[in-house]
Amino acid sequence: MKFALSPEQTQFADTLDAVLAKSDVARAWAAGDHEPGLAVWRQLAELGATTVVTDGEPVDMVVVMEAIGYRALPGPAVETVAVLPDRLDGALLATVALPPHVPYAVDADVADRVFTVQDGTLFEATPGKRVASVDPCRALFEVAATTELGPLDGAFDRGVLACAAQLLGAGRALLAKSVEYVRQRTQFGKPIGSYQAVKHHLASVHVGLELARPVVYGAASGVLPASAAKIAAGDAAYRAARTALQVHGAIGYTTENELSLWITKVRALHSAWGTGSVHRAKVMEGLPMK
Amino acid sequence: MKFALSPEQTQFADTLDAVLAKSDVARAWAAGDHEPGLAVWRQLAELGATTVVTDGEPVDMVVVMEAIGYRALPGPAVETVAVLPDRLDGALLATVALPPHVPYAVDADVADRVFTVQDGTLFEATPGKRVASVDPCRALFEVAATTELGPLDGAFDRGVLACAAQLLGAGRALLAKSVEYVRQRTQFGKPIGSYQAVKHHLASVHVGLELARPVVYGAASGVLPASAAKIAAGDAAYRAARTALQVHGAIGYTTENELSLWITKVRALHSAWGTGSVHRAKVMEGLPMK
Amino acid sequence: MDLDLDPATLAFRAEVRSWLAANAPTGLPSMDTAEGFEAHRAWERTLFDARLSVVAWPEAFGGRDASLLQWVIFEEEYHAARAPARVSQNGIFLLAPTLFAHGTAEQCARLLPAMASAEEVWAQAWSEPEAGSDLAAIRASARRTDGGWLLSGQKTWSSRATFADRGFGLFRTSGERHRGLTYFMFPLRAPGVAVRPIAQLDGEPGFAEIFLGDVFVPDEEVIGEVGNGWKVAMSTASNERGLSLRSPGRFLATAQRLVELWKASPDPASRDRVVDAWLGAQAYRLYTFGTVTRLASGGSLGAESSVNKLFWSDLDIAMHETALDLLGGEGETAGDWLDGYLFSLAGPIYAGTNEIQRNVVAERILGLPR
Amino acid sequence: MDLDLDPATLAFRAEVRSWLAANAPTGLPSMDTAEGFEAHRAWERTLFDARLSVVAWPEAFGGRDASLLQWVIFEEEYHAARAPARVSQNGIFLLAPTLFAHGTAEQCARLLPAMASAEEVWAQAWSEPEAGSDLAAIRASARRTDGGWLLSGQKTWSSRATFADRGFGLFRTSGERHRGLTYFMFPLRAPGVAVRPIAQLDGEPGFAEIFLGDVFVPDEEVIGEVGNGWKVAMSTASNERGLSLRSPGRFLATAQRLVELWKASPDPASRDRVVDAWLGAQAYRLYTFGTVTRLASGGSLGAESSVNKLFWSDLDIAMHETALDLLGGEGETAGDWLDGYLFSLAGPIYAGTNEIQRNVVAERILGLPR
Repeated sequence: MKFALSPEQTQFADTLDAVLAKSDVARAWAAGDHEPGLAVWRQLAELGATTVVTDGEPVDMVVVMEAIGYRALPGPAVETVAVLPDRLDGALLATVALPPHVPYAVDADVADRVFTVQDGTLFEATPGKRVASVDPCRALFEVAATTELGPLDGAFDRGVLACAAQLLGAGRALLAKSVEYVRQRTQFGKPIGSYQAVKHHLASVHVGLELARPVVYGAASGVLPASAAKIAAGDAAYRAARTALQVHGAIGYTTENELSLWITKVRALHSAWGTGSVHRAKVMEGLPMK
Repeated sequence: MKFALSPEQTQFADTLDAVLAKSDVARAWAAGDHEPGLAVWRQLAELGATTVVTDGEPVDMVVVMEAIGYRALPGPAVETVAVLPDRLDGALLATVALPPHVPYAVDADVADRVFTVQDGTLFEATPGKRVASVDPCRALFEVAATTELGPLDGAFDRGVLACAAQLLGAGRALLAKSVEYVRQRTQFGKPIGSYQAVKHHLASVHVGLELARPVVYGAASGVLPASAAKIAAGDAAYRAARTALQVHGAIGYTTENELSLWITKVRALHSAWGTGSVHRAKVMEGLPMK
Repeated sequence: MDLDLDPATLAFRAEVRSWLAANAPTGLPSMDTAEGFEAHRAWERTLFDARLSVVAWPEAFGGRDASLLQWVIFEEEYHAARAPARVSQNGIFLLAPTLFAHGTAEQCARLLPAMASAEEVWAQAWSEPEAGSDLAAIRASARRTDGGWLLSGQKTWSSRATFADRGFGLFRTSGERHRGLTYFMFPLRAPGVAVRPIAQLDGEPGFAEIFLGDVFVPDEEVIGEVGNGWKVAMSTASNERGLSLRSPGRFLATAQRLVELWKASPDPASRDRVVDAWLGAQAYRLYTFGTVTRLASGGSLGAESSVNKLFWSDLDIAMHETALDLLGGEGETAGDWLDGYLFSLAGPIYAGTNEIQRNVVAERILGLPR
Repeated sequence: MDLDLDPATLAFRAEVRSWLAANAPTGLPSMDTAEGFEAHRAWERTLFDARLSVVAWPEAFGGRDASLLQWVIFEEEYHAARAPARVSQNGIFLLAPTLFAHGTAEQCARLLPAMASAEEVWAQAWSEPEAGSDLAAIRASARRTDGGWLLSGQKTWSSRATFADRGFGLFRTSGERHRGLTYFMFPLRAPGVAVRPIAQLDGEPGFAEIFLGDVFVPDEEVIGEVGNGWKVAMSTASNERGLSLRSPGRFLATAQRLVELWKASPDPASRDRVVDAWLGAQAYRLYTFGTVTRLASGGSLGAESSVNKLFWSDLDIAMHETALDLLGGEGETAGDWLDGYLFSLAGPIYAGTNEIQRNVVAERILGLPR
């Protein structure tokens, strides 16, 4: 395991972020206007971001998903980048349901290919009823399996790890936005970021994220199970979201403020791809007595 | 259920506290010199505090135990006051083991009478090997059953409730001592109690204790199970202890400071008479579906 | 669980329970939609007609002169029946206590019955863009004019203002930070008033910005004395944090649903969280009965209301988080629980952030230095 | 779990493991008793003779020039073997880094080998009664005299001072708050020095007060420049909070014991706490490897050491609390776990309280205003 990104990986992350930072596509996506978001996905695909699992090192996938999480890009990211990259067949986006922990296929209305995995077997699938998510950018669909395509190994674990990386990125963004806000928002004649309560809230968020990051990258390197990454990044990002809302106050509670994009997405991803309880059970099962 | 103490109960509590406040007997007790502590117990017995379970309302027992907890009086308090008052037969102190959750009899070296309860049956018992507790005032003893004395109903629940009340009193004392300390201790030119971090720690302790108190008195009135009282008071007092140590800093970590008497006792009582997990299992079992 | 209630209270509880079982609607659309708002208004009228809208108020204003204890019991039954959220809550829980304490007889007679029947629904207007936790930084002003005042400025995070009829809040009548404020009531549907809905996390416009440009209000719309608005507002602020806005009934009902959710599919690893939620609701219930007893014997609800608020706001979030986690992959889509969750997230923010409340507990109750 | 260690490090790990298996004693009495102190001193000598006392130090001072990574691996093996706590830790982890950075060649040659072999055991002397978190409030003074200095004043909470040979700390050489301090080493067993043991929660005198009355120390006992003590101390303070005093090995070993305790009698309701403890130790391990990698490529350990300290101190307490709770009624009497628990409680207090560390993270890493 390497404990730092290579210069190439750092540069790849910067390139991705430059593309993602220019995009403000989430509200349109939530309203059903997918074109601006799809344009970003096309750029990512050109950069090779949607095929890193087949072409690159395992860590590269985490780099991509963390970047996507940081900018809250809508779309079936975990599914396209991590779970089904070798099933894209030249298409842009794919989505998949993996019951029981992933009961719905996200964005099946816009994905080029829709699948479901049942007991380790991949099926083509057709989308059915739409179900509302707490994240308005996640359109969830029931799916019905059609053609059987054969076994798909490791799909759930790859999705779990990708989801963890996305959460880590989202958590980092929430902390950055919170820091920025509390430095400029004043009450009682001084920035609220100068109050010790606010400082300590954000310091705890920082500690959580700092210690979650090596777990996510450690899971990508095979040193820890994917479940460990989801637990650590899920909790750290969720704490970042709760704290971000608290230090922003009412303005964070509106959908007008962009913060809500991250807050609702982190809540959704916290539930998706297996809850903390599911993954803690898996981790405990794998622990040796010595 | 009454939601306030009667004037008589308030006066009784004040009288008890006047006796207990004058006593500084814990260090002697820990060193094996029981006489000063026994003198206090004799005064309590004269006031009827050791026979409230047989003579008074259930709430009176809680009043006594909270007062004892507040002043960290050493001795087999739960056992004498709550579990075995009708087995004192004129003696001052009694103690008892109730395996599995109360594996040892506390202060069996000084108690006049020693018992054990096995599967709801009371036995006379003889003390065996001494085992060290984290609380130097609690001398724990293994016991061997001798004469069978017949069934003893409700012994464990009475002990649990009494332990909860003792914890509540100890928690309140820890908060009071912490408040006093942070008002006078200065660092960086001002009292540490003026720092928001310290304020918020102690405010949270206060909230915990305020909401634990009605649970303890509610359990005494039969509105809630004794287990609920142990959970609420155990957690609130433990938080009070942890916070007290944190705001005192190193001085709280010494046995020279009286704070250690409460800190170690709360840790011991948190483990004694059933842990949080034991009591949460009991509470859940009793919850109705509707 | 037997609280030894007196026969009159037991009879009252029975009446409320059976009336709600027969009359309480379920599945009303969100009160933060135009359709839902009117549906909720209609429901409150039904409630009012049964004299159950404001049970603790004097009969003259539509109440029953019920005791505070009975009001708490009413709330338990109301939430246990899962009856609709109260669209009138800003009026009956926040403005009404102020009118009872500081309003004139004329104001009470004119305003309270229409408030209780939801003929007039009220919105609070406390915050401004630069006055959140620091409420005394208010800039919206009231200028003297013939027979009344001209209100100007901007209020924000006004719950219910999108569809409500009238608002209340503080306006600056002089430059002094605290002593220059006056408590006003004002129309929301009048010339010079613009209301801009703001969508909350659930996508509905649960609050709004209010822009006022020289809006005339007559003298009788001032509560208390001119320049005394801060004290008037603060004297009943504890209502918002304390007893009235968050009666234990709400949390008892949620806790019961959570226990049922868990028992339907018991995950042992989550057991303690469920027990703690249930126990927290019980603790808050008994704590509230203690408060009610104290108030009934002449006590007052001061800084202690901050203890309430810290407790119920944390409890509410913890209960909903636990439910969402129990629901696994369905937690993301769990309509009712998600609605409650998003609602709970506002708890530690509004009515004074929990950071402010902890300051209050530390300084005013524990006596720590400012 | 494969970290892809290089062959040299793997060989080193194997050597350490087998040597400790053959040599590490168990059940030494507490180092805070007279008997235990000497037993620990003897063990450190054994360790030194195997050149395993200070593996990352230069060979000239008794080390092996091992990499920082190898030192972390050494620590993992040391704790996994449950080898004795290091009585020399104040010297080798706190004073030595300062000597390496600011000491003269003469000081290093004179002091480090005796420190590494525990021939001289060192006590830290940072705090004073009025200088805890506010360390710059130090009052103990050093007065110039012929060829050296006369130290006077009172130090407190000096770990190991009850039985140690020498101490180090800051003394005031002028009135300026920060710039008037100088870093001194001084004897503990000399005329004018009185040491009063202070019993800790476990009943043993793990720290002490030190009273100094005109204690002479020669000039060569000053580290760095006179008046520059604050900077000298702070430049290596991150060692105490960060890497060296709490290497991951300690927590990995505790986490493994906790997992075994749980698996021996699995309580499903406690499963998540055990998993979180195990995961926390793993996270800290990988985080540390990241830090080591960064330091190896020329980075420095600054405010980031506060992140370390916040994490390991909370983790340590959580692990021990979980164990005590798993032990039920025996938790009150659980020797080893209780010792570890009481030890862990000091974590959030010493080496700068966690409140101070959160300020540091917020201000120096996140850039929040002071």
